[in-house]
Amino acid sequence: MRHPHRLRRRGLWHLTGTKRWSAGDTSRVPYWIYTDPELYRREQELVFAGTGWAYVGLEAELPEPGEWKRTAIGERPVFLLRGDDGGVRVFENRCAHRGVQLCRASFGRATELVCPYHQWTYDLRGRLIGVPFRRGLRGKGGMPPDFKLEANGLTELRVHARHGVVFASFAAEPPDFADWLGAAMLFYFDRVFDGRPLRVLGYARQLVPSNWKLMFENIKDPYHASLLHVFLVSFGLFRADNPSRTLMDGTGRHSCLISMRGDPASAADTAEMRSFKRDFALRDPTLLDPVREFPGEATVVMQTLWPNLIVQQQSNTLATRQLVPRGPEAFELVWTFFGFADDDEAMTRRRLLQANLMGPAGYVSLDDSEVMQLSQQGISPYPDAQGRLEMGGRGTGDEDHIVTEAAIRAFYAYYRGVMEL
Amino acid sequence: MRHPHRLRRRGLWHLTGTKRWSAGDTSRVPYWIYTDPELYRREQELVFAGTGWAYVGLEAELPEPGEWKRTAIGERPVFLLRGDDGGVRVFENRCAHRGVQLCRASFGRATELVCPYHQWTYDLRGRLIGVPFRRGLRGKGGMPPDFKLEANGLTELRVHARHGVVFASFAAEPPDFADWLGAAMLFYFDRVFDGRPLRVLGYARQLVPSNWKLMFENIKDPYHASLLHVFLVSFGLFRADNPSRTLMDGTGRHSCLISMRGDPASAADTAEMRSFKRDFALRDPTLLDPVREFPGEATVVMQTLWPNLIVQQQSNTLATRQLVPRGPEAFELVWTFFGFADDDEAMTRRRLLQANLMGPAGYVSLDDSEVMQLSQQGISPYPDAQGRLEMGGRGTGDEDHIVTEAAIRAFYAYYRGVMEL
Amino acid sequence: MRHPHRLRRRGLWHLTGTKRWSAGDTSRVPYWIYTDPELYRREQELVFAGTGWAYVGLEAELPEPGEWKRTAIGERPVFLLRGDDGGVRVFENRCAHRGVQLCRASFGRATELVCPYHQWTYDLRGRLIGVPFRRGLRGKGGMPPDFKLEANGLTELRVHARHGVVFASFAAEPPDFADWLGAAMLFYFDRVFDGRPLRVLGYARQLVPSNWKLMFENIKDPYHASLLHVFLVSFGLFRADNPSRTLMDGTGRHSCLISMRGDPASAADTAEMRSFKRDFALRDPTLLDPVREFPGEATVVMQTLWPNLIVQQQSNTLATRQLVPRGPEAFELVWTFFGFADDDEAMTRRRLLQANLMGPAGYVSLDDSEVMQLSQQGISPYPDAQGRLEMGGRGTGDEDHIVTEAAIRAFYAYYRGVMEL
Amino acid sequence: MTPRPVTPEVRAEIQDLYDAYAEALDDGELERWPELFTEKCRYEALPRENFERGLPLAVILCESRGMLEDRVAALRRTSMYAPRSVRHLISHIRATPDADGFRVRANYAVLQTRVDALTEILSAGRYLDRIVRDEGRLRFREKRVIFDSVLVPNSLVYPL
Amino acid sequence: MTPRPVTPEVRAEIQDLYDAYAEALDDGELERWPELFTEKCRYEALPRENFERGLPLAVILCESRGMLEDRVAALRRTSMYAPRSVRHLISHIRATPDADGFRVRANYAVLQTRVDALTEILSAGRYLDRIVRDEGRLRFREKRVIFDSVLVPNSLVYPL
Amino acid sequence: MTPRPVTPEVRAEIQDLYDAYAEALDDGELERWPELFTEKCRYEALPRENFERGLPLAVILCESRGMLEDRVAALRRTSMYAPRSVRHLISHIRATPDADGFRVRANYAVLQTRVDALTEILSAGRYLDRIVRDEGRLRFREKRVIFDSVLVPNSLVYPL
Ligand code: FES
Ligand code: FES
Ligand code: FES
Ligand SMILES: [Fe+3]
Ligand SMILES: [Fe+3]
Ligand SMILES: [Fe+3]
Repeated sequence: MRHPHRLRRRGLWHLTGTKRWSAGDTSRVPYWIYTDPELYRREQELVFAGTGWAYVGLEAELPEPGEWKRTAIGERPVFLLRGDDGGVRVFENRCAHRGVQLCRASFGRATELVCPYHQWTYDLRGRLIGVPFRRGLRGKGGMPPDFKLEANGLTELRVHARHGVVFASFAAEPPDFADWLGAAMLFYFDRVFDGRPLRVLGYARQLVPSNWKLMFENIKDPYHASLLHVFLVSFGLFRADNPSRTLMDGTGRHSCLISMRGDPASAADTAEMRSFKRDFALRDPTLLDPVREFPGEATVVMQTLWPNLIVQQQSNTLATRQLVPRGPEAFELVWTFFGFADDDEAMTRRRLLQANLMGPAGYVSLDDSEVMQLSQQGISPYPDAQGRLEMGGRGTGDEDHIVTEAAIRAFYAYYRGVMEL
Repeated sequence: MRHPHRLRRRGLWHLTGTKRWSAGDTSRVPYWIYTDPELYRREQELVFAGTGWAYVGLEAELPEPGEWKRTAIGERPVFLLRGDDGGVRVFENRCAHRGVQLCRASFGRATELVCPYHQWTYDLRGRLIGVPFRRGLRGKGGMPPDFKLEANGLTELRVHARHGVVFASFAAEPPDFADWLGAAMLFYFDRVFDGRPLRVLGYARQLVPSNWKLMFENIKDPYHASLLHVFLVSFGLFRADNPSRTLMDGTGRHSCLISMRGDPASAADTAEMRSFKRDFALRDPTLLDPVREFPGEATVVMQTLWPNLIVQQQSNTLATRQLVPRGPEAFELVWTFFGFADDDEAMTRRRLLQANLMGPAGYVSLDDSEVMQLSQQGISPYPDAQGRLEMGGRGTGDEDHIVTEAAIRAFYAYYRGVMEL
Repeated sequence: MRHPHRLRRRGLWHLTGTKRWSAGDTSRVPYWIYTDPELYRREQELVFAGTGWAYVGLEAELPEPGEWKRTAIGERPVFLLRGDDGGVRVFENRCAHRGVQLCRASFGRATELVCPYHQWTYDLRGRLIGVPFRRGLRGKGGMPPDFKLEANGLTELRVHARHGVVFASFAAEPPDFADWLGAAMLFYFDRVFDGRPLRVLGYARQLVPSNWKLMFENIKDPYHASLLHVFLVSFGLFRADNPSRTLMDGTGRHSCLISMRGDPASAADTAEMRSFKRDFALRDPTLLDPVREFPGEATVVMQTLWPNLIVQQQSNTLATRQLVPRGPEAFELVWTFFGFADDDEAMTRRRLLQANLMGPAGYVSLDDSEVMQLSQQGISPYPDAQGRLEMGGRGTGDEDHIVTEAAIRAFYAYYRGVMEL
Repeated sequence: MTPRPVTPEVRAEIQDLYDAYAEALDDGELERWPELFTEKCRYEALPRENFERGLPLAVILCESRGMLEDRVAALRRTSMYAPRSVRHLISHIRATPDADGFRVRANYAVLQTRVDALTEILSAGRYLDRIVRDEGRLRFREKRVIFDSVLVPNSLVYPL
Repeated sequence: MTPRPVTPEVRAEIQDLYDAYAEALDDGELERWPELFTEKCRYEALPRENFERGLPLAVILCESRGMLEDRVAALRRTSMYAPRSVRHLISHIRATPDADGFRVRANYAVLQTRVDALTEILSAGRYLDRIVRDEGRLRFREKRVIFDSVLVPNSLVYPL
Repeated sequence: MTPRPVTPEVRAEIQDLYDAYAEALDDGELERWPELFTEKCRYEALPRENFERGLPLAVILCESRGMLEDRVAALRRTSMYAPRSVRHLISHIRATPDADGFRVRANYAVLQTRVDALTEILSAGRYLDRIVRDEGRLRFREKRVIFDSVLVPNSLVYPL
């Protein structure tokens, strides 16, 4: 036999020295978790296809019966389909016969779904309704007598929609959605998604050459905003000295970063921020003309929902950002910019102009996508090294300031549990 | 719970749930076999460099002594060389010294083969005939006294040519070729390759982003032809209601799909084929002007020969299609279009026009290459799922109709034996 | 020891059949060592981050305090920084906080290094001197009381500079540099790097699709030069019949190939070199106008220093060539062409014209980069085959001729020790 | 017959023809593609490997405008393929007069964008064309697309 | 009003404008970029996906030369990104006169080179522009960049 | 001396020179390449990194037509390399008159096709050229190829 060693070759990875998470708390994060292919494969099952709810889209993206949208949870392709009963369902994007992707464009509309290969046909609720030559032709061939259409429909996921936002789960019995989020997270979720019909303004997508977890670290990190984002800081859109909060749900998997209106910067507080540029002014300030539209004092709320969603409310630019991993060292970041159906023209224009802050060319998010790439480049060749997350201590609880990495620590505390690390 | 096997999955792969082929028969095909790197590596040895014969080319491609052609069996590069004795031999494409590829173009002609690195020189039978400085220079250096030219020739494969088609084997004692094919397969092989000299018309190549086995599934699947290929169907080039046969050799590794002339479509039989477009007509029907050239009633014969060959006879367009795997999720499909040396001009033009059906832009094969890509995209992220191959039952025997997936099931029955799955 | 877990990490791979180095000596080199990912990962630790010294650059590349240069040892990114004290230091190119690359361009100049993410700030000696909000903001947050700036500086490597050439080591206690090279190697090192200030003329870089070891094989192989390099041979720049030497240090890890002036070619000696083209002459011989500039009779000295440096002195074209592996089947070859600060204009022009021999388009090195690619293509699909290195016998000692592969054998003898193969 | 010179006006007109060609395909307006050819015409796309070895096989061969229209109809009505778009970059358009029009050579690159994927090179090569005046405008009487790589990234859906 | 014909001189002048556009960005002379636009102008870059589905969102949207200048200032002073350079290949520039200038379509490809990396395709697509004569030279009054792939290789640092 | 204007005719003639340049290399007719240069001439190809840092090193440096011919002869007779072909896309050719001819800038991309491989980007960058009239035709007196990426995909076999 050519490879007698085959069995021994991959040893038992989780027992090895390097691939251990040594510290007792999560104030240290080992760098191998951003590159390891085996861990990545486990994440597909335990994180993305795990027990909870994953974001898949907005109801407003498929307003009419028969409309569908292609997306993915982790690496698994799925699609949303609005049935003839008006309900949105989510299915694995593969024909029950031999796996061909049924939805090949980003969006579409159909009265039934026909697989091109052998024309197996599914109705708008994912039920197999037609198998050509099922009974053979001229008495020959065909499917076996025990073949049942009912047993060969599309694989359907559990779905929960709240205020126009659609979540799906591979779990047989996913938790109650409100429990999954917890009261605090639900409160902030409902703050933006308040039940008004949404209007999709458009999409942007980035292929970010970093591990997907670095995106969550970035958004759960209020510490960086006042230091990395000179643009934000210079125009007072985010400042360390504004009142702010870092909130988690009970498990640490979800979080909210909240920044509120504050006093103009005092010299003392900005002294540490070399990024603050007092003399920087826009020639055309039309770009930034925020108006208050949500209740409360928060001007920015960035919510991260395990395992794949960021809800962005930065002044009047609103977006969901969906994370789709593409191997251990890359992920797709899918931006769905939206407003409300009842926005007037001025508000829509405001949202479109403020979108300049976001996306692949955003005055703010450009910094983030670049810093994630630079992190991955520094991390990946040093799998035995580790990051240190000690800002604001080593705890994982809520904070009423931004000088903390607590939300990242909380995320990893939960992550370790899920991944058995 | 959906994934009870999750934890066992890595570790000892052939013992685990995921990487097992659970069903007793081959009416289910697990999706991990289209992506697994370890299995792929084993396939290189057991399938491509296994005990049988693999296609490498046509004698007509290298008519003169000294002519060579570069190709590959599995991922292993080899080349064909016509010796000064007129015989065609096949060698591994690497210098015996330190591995440099000797043949660097697709085709060439030489009086001897000289490696560029140190000019080791081989004759047209692959024998090492020159090693510069073998005896040193001015009494210094050189090869050791026990170095023998005879022991350092190129690694030669076994070769068998039948009616102008060349096969090679890495096995020390490959089977008799006629036995390897079996009588039925040999009959259909000889139907096209009837001993007349061939004329190569040209090449096309595709890099198909799918596992190589999906190509064999596609060609062994008569069920799809009348459903996927609207063009074929609309012009009566292939129809479910034409008399047809699905034949295998005794082992199931090879197969033939045969379609014969039939009556015009009856409404009843085409009712299930939504692909049938009655009103579709060619503006310039010159494209399709088939003439009968082979004995018998068959108009289409698609033969698949394990491990890497498809012989295509579709009306008057003839080609070998060679499969060269390029990793678990891609393969190269090499088309060699040919006719016969005694074709007149009209026949050559006919073959060239009918070639519009085939290749990367073919009216028929375009559908197939796209559907293979779509299959891989649907399969690859769902390694724990499986395809179901139940059309025509669960058996693996010959059929006299096209409403069957028997040839695919037969292929996998043989494959499981070879791969010890 | 940095990696006590090393052996446990990858199962017991070194015991397996395929991945064994069977022969007692190094006259056979198994081909799996040029592709195996696990071996490659071990090389990163044992070869590149091993106990010795690795090349990182020239002092002349960063003449002023605050200047830095980005490079890598193995796959690990590091950078050189000239401190305010005038000393050159080498650091891992990653922020101590969460891994962001600090040096993002190829070269730069700074008064301090500021990480963009959270503005942790390092001085020109790599010491952490600033952590924004370290003490929190308005009494909230900040780093824990036990956080010490001193304990969170950049990871510094050991550095040794000799005559303007900078080496670094990941080892805690690297050997004495002169001992590391050995007397013979030091002699030839000092022959080119004689203490005169260097002048950098420019850079070239190639992404070579072959394993990095093939580059060392190539340079340690005097046998090929008179056969592959027709240009060299035709103009007498290197000839088998010139007096020459192949020298190693005591361990075999380093080597020198030395070629000296000789008599014009005699017909007898060039008979074996089919590459010799008597009638080949340059239309504009200005290209080749070598002058003798170093003591002794050598016209060419190619020195290879484990693990990543080639020092090239071919007539008057001088360069360091640094090897940076990029996966098992690719490496970057970084050429730094240089002269001396006291070169006159004619000498500089001469060096620039002779540079036509080298780099990605070089009359000589083009052959080498192509042959390395061709080797990898021949080797990679045949992991169970092996190269044979028997020219000049099977020994690993110094030779006074070029008809030998002794330096390659010596290299692999040392390599096997380091890699425990 | 005196060959007509390639005046700046003719240059511009030829450029316009290639612009229209690129635009039709890049906009997915396939129906405009056959109109750029004369009724009797020839279109073929073949790899450089076949071309240089004298092998006649093309992966697309149309011997009349009708066949071009048939190909468009097939793409619209019978073929199955995942959605994509193409982008032409045609340069180095060099015309020389011949008996009844111009022989034109050009370089081309076609970039392809598939759903969910980055833009990639689909094909590069040269055009060897014959152009004539027909019904008051320039049209292709013959277009030979010689593509540099015989290896195609899966499918060639649209004409090059 | 009679549309002005697109004479060879005008063709050349329009070509010059695109040459200057490419040169400004490819040389990293960002400050020259806003000067190629009129004071009142519009620049937007959006994916073909949004464009074809009637969705207004652009990844860059500037509604005045001031906003163009602000973008340049942000890239110079506030944004953080790893160094890179771009290279434009603009072809198939097709102008038609309109009321006060020209509507111009063009194809573009932008290649990007990052430090330590091979040159890669950053973006390809089309320009849908309006050009007018302003202060004695041609300038963009409107420039819409419709890029073929919604998926961007990480960042779009410089305008396309 | 009054600089000669760059008339449409001169534009066309300059374009022709670049067309011939591309054609010679893309067709593998290397022998036609030196003929496009004046007897006394300079050709160099160097990475943007060297160019911008004032480092003189070029990966190809020819200081006369003889050296160009020597390079062709070496490629034909002495160098070993796997077969490949190249495809030039030269755009944005911008000429300004100087004392005895024209200074010309242009963007280029060169795509490469190796045996058994897809077409890939070999190099992109800019040309900084000087063109003069010589023996009745335009020729390069100087050609500087500044390539954007210092990193080359293994070899640069043919001149860029
Ligand atoms: S794969 Fe879908 S019908 Fe066969
Ligand atoms: S590798 Fe072929 S002669 Fe040395
Ligand atoms: S990663 Fe460098 S300061 Fe945070
Ligand atoms: Fe941020
Ligand atoms: Fe088919
Ligand atoms: Fe060499």
